Amino acid sequence: MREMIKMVIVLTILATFSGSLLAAIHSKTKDRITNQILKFVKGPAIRKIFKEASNDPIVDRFDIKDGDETRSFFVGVFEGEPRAVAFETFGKGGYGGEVGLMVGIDVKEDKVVGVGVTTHAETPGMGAKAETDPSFVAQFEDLSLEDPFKVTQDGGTINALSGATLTSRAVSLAATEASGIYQKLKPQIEEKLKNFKK
Amino acid sequence: MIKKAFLGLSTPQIEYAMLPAHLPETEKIPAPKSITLFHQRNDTHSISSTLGIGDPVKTGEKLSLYSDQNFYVISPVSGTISSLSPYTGDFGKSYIAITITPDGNQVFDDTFQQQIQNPTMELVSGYLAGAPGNPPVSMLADSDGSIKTIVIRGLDPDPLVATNQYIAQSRLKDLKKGIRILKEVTAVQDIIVITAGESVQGYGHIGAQVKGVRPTYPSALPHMVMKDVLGQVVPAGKTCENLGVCFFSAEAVVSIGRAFESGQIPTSKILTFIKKDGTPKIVETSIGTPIGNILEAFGETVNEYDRIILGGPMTGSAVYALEHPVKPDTDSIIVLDRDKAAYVSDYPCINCGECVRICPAQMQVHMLVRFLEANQYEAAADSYDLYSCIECGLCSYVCVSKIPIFQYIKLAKYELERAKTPEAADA
Amino acid sequence: MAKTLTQEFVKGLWDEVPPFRLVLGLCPVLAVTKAVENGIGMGVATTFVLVCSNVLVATLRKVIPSKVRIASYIIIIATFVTIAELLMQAYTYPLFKKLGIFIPLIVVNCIILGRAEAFASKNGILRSLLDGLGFGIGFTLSLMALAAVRELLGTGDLTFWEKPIQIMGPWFQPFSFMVEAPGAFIALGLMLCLMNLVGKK
Amino acid sequence: MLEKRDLLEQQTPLEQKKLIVSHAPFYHSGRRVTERSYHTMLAALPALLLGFYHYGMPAISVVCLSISTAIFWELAFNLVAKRTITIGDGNAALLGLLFAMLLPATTPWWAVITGTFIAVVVGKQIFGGIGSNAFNPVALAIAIMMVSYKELFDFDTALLNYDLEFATIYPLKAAKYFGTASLDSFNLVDLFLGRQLGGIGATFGLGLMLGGIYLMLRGFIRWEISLTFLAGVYLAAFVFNLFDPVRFAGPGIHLLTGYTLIGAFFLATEDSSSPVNIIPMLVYGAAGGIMVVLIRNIGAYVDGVVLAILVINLLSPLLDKIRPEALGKVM
Repeated sequence: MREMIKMVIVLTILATFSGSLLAAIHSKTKDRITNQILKFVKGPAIRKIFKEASNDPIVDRFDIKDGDETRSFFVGVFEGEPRAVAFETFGKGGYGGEVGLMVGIDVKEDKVVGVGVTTHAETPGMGAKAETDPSFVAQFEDLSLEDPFKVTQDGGTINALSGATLTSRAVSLAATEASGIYQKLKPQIEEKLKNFKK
Repeated sequence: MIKKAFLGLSTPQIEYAMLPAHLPETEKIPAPKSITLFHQRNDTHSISSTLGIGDPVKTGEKLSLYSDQNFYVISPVSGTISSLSPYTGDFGKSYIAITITPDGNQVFDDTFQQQIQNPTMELVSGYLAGAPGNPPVSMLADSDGSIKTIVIRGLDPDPLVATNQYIAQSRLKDLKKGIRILKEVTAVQDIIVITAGESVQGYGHIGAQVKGVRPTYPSALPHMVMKDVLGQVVPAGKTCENLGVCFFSAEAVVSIGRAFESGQIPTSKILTFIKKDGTPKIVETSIGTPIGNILEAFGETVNEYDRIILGGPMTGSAVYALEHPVKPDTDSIIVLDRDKAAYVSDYPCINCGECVRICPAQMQVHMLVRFLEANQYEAAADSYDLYSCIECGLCSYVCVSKIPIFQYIKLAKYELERAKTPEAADA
Repeated sequence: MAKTLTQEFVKGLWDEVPPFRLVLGLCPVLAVTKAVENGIGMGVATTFVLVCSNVLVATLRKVIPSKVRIASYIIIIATFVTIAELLMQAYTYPLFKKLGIFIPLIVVNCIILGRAEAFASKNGILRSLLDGLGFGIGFTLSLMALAAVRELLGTGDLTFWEKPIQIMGPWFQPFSFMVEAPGAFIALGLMLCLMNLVGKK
Repeated sequence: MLEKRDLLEQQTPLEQKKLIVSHAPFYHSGRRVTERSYHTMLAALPALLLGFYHYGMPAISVVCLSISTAIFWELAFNLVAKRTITIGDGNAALLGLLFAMLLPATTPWWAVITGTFIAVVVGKQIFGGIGSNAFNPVALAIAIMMVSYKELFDFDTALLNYDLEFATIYPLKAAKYFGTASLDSFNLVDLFLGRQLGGIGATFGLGLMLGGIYLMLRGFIRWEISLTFLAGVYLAAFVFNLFDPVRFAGPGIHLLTGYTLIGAFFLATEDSSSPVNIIPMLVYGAAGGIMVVLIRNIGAYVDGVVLAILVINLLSPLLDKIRPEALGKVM
């Protein structure tokens, strides 16, 4: 019985110690990690989408509360005015789980500026091509938000990557979701953009 | 050496030696200066004092070293015992070699003759176990009637050897008598004579069925005869005797027949002698004659590293000295030039599968040999059917890596047997 | 146990160097050695976890009841692995991204649990520290060596901190098989063979 | 050998002749590994000669370099590993020859040397030498080289500078990327007579077939493997062709182009990596043939023969579990 109690106590103390240590380190590094992710994951995707932007979209960002979630929007300034935003959505049903997609939307014309895959766990050489093959994401460019984002197999216009229909479908889903979120939050986004002008 | 045919699609056919329709006379070898007999040895028993160096022996006398054991040899000559020495044969069997110097007279021992009027199993097993052809009479005597069939081999199991074929064709009268005696003493009625396929005819009423087998090796090996003629498959690890079948060579039956015909235990052995150039000779000589004498009679010279093979080319064994005597079961002597002999090598198995395709027991020899090379005898027996082997030697014959597969198999069986004995003793 | 402190440190560098002599911890060895940089990153992370867990296990060795020792070790190791992961995410994000899943997998690396169980739970803090450090450095050097071979043959370059340094001349035809997964096995096999040749007594 | 015997003879008195005690059987079929190697090389000769005729000096130098370096690697490994020197069995030379036969004539020297190193050392010796290799060493070497240096095996560019009397397009590549319509310029007889681009010794269908038939008749390779391999290719290609004649070439094209024939007769039949029982051999060959067409038609590679052979090599030990029951087996 004594041994039993000792075991429980030791394990509890260890676990508590471990938990608090981790919590401390997590809170210390949280901001840095967010920055790092912005810099290395979302950054390249956003820059690819806003190639011709005159500002740094990563610095110029604002948050909007969407229900329980807080979404970051990155602003792209074109020809002197902030006319596009980019934000990340996730499409379910990829071969290796969710596929993260950065979607840039032209606020004036309600059309897609461009998309870029951020996070994924797809098979290298097959689904992972969604991130590396520019011709795949280029298909989304200039598509109107009215259009359905669907692969050709599902009756849409996006040609799926060969051998990676699941990944392509997940990317399309993410784009569709982005379109939904955009339409829902459009008033707030416009509000924020207006403020941004100042 | 029999080469593989140029076209390799068919498996190599090793044909049995076939005697011409007109049988040649045997060539007789004169009596040698000394005779050596191998008496089975048993370390746990003391040698009886009845037999010693310098003792006189008569032709046909039964010599027995142990008073309480049923081992004996029959002296083929009259003379005196000149030496008794231990001798170790293949696979650790030990013997006492009894050497007799003949005195030139033929004084017959008549103990056997007095009893031939009523042949019994005791009489046969008590006097004829060492007769030419080595009749397995002690096995018959010990079997308690479980032997239901006797198969007489009128065809030698090994290629090149024609001894029993010769005897079966030339000594029909004695064969018939022998079969009659066998039936009388054992009460076995089912007796089958095996001959090569086309020579089934010509045996007339010899009191037994005559069956032919294909005249290619290994169809005259006991296991193949069991399968092809009797339609019985010997389970792995069992012997033909376990199934109630006893194998006799034709010579053994003829010896029994002749012994009861003439009243004298036959002591002259017929064997096939293959000269270095490959010429076969049918030779008749006394049991115990040194091999050297036979070679001398044919003017054969032996060089360093030549081989003298007792038994056939596929299953026989080589001896190291020309003094080795002719034993009752020495059906052939082959003189093999060192350049013609098959040397083995330590080259690894290349998995060509020749052995698997030629194996009459359908064993996975290529896997088996890998286990045997690593001394994994138990595993070889468990997973790769070591005990299914019928010991024909064809795997070694075809092996392109010249691996001594046949020897590995025999060694493995011997080692497993040896490992089993202490276990049994412990239990 | 008559080993000096120096010997405790040195044994992990050559005599018992984990992947080559003990053939332990092969999962990261095979997976991350595509570039020298990855090898170093993985090695340093493992060393960090190994040293910390060894020291902590040695400190607590008298407190931990033997029945729950493995569970305790796992808690300790997992804590340090998570710390390593967080730190790498915060300070060396590109490297973290390349090593990916293999950083959390350090938890199941048998070298660490092996040292905790076989050494740290029976020895003092200083010895355990040196032991962990020795093994960690040995492991890092092995990863570097293997990664160097693979990267050099596979691409002709050696990568340090995101900067590929061209080693082979322009005549070199990169043998890209070596940076593929089967190449890892062959390279490891050849290295093991070499180690056996060199270290034969 | 002779001197040693003479010496012994002098030392032993003549009366005590030493006889050799060896064990049965005292006969041997006379077939040796060496014979297998050299006859296989002989059978490869017709196809090789046409390659020499088409591609001239560069082809000859590739073959010579390949054979000599293969022997060199084997010797070097034997010496380093302190094993018996095994170059005498001809297997290294055979590997070198077969490897060269699959290469385009313009292969650079370093690629040949690297390839023979992979074939002999990685493919064969580190597994324990002849008979222990799980994969066909030549197929392994070609596969690894193909993964590493894709451009070397692009026959169109490799053989660009040749002025040959036939169309200098690699038929399989044309079929894969431009559809079967691009194959109209080929007729099967031309392909069969080697009037196509490809490896030095891999294009001459007639020569390879003659060599293969010779080897089968002599019993050096097994007809079960070769014929089912070809049958597998034919049937699978036929089925594909039936469904989409525009995308997938017909069975004749698949049989006579690429490495199909050399694969069927010289690679898939390699002793140590192929099964030995009859049914496994049939399955092994057929699986290989079907795999070839699958890789060619829907896989990422232009020619799948070496990869297909590596896959069936893996199957081989499993297939050999299908075996006849041993005589008198006690269950």
